[in-house]
Amino acid sequence: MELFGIWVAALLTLGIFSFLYKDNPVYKICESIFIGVSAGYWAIANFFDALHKKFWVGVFPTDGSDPNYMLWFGALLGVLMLLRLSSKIGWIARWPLAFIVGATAGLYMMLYFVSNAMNQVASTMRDVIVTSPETHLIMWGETIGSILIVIGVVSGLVYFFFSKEHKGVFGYTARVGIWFLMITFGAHFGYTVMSRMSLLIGRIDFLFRDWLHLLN
Amino acid sequence: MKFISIYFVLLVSLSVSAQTNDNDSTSLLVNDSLTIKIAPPTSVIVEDYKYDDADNLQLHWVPSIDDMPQDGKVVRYRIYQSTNNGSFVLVDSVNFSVNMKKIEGLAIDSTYQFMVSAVSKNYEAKSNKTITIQTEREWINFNLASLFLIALLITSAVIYFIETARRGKELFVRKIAGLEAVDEAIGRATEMGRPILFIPGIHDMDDVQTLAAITILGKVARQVADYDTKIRMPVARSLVMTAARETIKTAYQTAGRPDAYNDDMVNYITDEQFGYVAAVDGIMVREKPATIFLLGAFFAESLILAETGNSVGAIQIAGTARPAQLPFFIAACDFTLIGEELFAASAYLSGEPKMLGSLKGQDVGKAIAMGVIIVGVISITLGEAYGIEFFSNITSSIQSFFTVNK
Amino acid sequence: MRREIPLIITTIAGLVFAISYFIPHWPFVEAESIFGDWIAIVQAFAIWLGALNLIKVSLEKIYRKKEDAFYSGIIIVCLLVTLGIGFYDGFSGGAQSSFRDTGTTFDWLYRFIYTPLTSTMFAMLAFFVASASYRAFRARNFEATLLLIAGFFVMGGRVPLFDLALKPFTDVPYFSEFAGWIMAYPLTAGMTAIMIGIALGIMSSSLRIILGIERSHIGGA
Amino acid sequence: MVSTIATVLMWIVGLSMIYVLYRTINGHPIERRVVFLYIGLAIALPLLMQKTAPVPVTADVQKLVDALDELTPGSKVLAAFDFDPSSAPELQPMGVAFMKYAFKHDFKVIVMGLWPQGPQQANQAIEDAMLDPLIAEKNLVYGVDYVNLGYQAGAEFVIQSMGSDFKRMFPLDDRHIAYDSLEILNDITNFSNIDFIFNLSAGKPGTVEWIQIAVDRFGAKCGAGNTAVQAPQVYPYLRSGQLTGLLGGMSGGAEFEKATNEKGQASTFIFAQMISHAMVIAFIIMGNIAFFMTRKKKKA
Repeated sequence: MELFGIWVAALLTLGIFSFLYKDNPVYKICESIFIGVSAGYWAIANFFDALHKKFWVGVFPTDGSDPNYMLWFGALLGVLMLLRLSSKIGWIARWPLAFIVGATAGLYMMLYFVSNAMNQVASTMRDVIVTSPETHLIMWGETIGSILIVIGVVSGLVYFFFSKEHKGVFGYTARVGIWFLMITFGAHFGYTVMSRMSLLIGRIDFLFRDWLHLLN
Repeated sequence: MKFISIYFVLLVSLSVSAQTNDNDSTSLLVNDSLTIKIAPPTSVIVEDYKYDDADNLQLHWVPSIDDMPQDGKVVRYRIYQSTNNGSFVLVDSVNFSVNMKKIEGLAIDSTYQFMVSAVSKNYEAKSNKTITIQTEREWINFNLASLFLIALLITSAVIYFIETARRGKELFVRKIAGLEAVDEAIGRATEMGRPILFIPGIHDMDDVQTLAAITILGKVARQVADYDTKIRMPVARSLVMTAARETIKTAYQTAGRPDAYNDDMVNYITDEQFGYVAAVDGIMVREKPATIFLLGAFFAESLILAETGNSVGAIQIAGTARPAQLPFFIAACDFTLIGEELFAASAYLSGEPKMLGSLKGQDVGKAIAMGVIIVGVISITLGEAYGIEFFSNITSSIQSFFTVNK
Repeated sequence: MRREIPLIITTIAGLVFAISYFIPHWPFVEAESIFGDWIAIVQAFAIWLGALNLIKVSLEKIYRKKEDAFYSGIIIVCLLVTLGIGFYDGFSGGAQSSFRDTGTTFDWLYRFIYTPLTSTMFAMLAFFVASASYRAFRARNFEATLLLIAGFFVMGGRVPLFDLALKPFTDVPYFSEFAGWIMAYPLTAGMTAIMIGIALGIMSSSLRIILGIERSHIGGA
Repeated sequence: MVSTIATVLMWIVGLSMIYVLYRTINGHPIERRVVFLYIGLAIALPLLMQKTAPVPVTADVQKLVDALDELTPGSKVLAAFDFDPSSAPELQPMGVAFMKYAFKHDFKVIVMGLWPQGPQQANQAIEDAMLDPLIAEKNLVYGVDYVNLGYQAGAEFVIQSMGSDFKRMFPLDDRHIAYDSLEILNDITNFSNIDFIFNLSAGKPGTVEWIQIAVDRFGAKCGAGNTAVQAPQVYPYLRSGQLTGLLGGMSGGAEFEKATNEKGQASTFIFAQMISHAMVIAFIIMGNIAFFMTRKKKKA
């Protein structure tokens, strides 16, 4: 079964790669298999891990604990969600959607503000002159870096400040801000390349190692 | 006979351990020559855990004097709890060198007493018992008062500006470079007699980036209608198709040429990411558009589209809020709306009060952040460099105001 | 009513989560836990909605005999087979077992069909990145030049590439350290500015949703 | 044998790049599919060469290792696997190396996932870690030394709910065993009983959500391994101390393997990774040389 599996996996891998030459039926078949299996996987995982584990066991407990009747409301909202499949009463699916959107907005509002704004502002306020704890000499790499952080954060915020025209000092600061953003995106780019290459390495390694046994 | 003797030994050992448990501050003796003896933790203090629902207590202690990370004599601390004067039971344990623990899941109407022991590999040294204590309930978490104030300030600013915009007052938004290039890009397509390609990302209408793209489409379509340029818009979602058709139709009507509009300007391709990309790639290569707009939520397809657009020599104006895709747009397109610029552009173009007001409210938040960072950094650097405590204090008080402590 | 009820639901759900941040107390904490349970269940239903919708759309394509009817058929068959195997493994395993366990048919499906397909889909991006690098990434202005230079040092520094070139002269991994420095300082600075902006953006859009100013999610303007 | 042939071929590919440069400068750039072929070879041949390259351990990785070193045997570690197979080449080696480290140091490991595929990847990682003879001889027992809680729907709301009670979101574990009857979970109510959270993340929900909720709201300590695409986005948390250590992409994985003395998959991949970066850098440089040459011509 294992050997058969490896052959199946290898053929599917090559089938997807055939897109690189051009869009073709083999690729489309593999893509369709992917869509079907992927949707099925998500559905099964959510059935057993969420619906069964959380809802079913909660309302019909087997260990003698009290059933949690509140969960029925959750299930009701879930069923309303499914009504979206119907074009006539599909509008009622907006209720569970409204619930999710509202709860997410409420949760995100403070979470993002605290973690991504307040704490970042607080951690940017540091002594920019960094000295070594042992020798008390200035560590230039860190000191220049710390100064850059302050300049970068402030000028970056200036760039994203829309209430004032970018002229004069403000304009120059915004220009510095865009430089920092460019370095940021450049680093992102480098990391993205790293990520994509890793994924391809993983696939080719599979073909060579498990399928063709060229590597040991 | 053997059974009885085992039973007897068991009984004795049980009674011994029960004794030692009751006996404060003594240590459980283990008859072992390799015993690593350690001193117990001292000054164990229990107090109410602030700003909770009366279900937690806070426990502090001074670590055992043998608790030194280098020799690793003390392995863990064990926490024993007695509820309503009952016997002490082990409820939790923490790593060495830890000197506090939040005790959770307590009830409001019970009394509690605690004991902490230091544990080595084969020895346990228990502390004195703490005082007996009850939990208290507080209504509002005053630890978060500063957070509440700042949040209130920014949210009020957002609401204030939305209301101001609604009353018809004009709010200023700065020029956005990518938007200024739109006219020129459309003009170029008109001159060359080639079509304009507009791609609104691959997300549905529930994504704000798609909404922003459709708003900008409104402006583009208006100009396209005026100049009588051709526009092509392949989309990946059927709802986006409906919205886009509506937008372009309106633009043609406003331009006074409703007859020039037809539904074929916008067509739905497929929901599948790569299927969509392959189709759009084909359109680019065949029709060689003079101008390409890539605005909205893009994922891995961003670079494929930008590359093909580049290879057919089109002017490309891009914009997305996804940091991972921005590098590809910046490197391969002529103009890029970076992150919030996309939303600002759409707020500016639509003039919708809720969008403009939010933009202004967020600017208030950014102004606060900038001001606070500048003041804080300068004062702490001066304070530390010249040893002026006053300056250092300014920063530490701002910092404590902004740090959300738990 | 079609508009009001969703608005009220949105506001209540939002307020519970926003307020419980400041008042960790009855009734907010209790409501928060109950709502959390519901969300887990509703989101699981949402996934099922997606699967059922996929069947619906595919069936429509087959019914209308569109050109991709064949592929729609494959999608439906694969989806149903996956569901069948999953249910069988999940229910037949008995106590103390899971559909995820090694050795089940579902695990086989995961390892030898799902894994190669999804990972190859994303592995293709390596090719596209390379071709975009060659054909489209130009230092067309100062900003793009900065971007490419930063990318250059990060790409060469985060793997031992540049440091190996330096090996004949020194053993100190200068390029690795420099890439680390870019990440720790200029990148962190730019990212922090972006993050603060995003946080404020989310805060104001959440506020609009909770207050009912933003209604696009319930089909209003 | 294979590696010798691969090395020779690699040299040929490298030298042929001169011809590519020549064509590019003359305004005849190579076709997209040829670029595809080059990048495919730049990964396939180095893999066949079976070489490794020395990686220095960077500060971000060292931070994580230091934090793990501080934990004592018996510490409770929550390992959240939030990724799917498409990111497995980057994150799975980290998962395996982490499991090996945790089991060798006798941590109690609790596994869960906010992505449905996560717990399945975790099972594979545990299986791989168990192959290590030092770990195999410990005879680790499910439910006592480690447990897999499975997946729960609700993304960030799952973490939020776990802040007050783990059992609420995971009344049963992955094998449908009741929470209370698992020995390892006996004294675990919420994050305050967890000594360290290790998160492997490929997107959302992932590291950002763990930091925002588990760390900032409930005071847990969290280290992470991220795909390289996501890693740059969490750097600000690293500086502010909200995140304790970060493994970024394949090179982060290789550094972690080096720092913990586990030779794993990431270390064997790093050479191919390096050559592929060199290829991309070469392509960018060639493209830009051509770009500037044509611009000069136009000006002249």
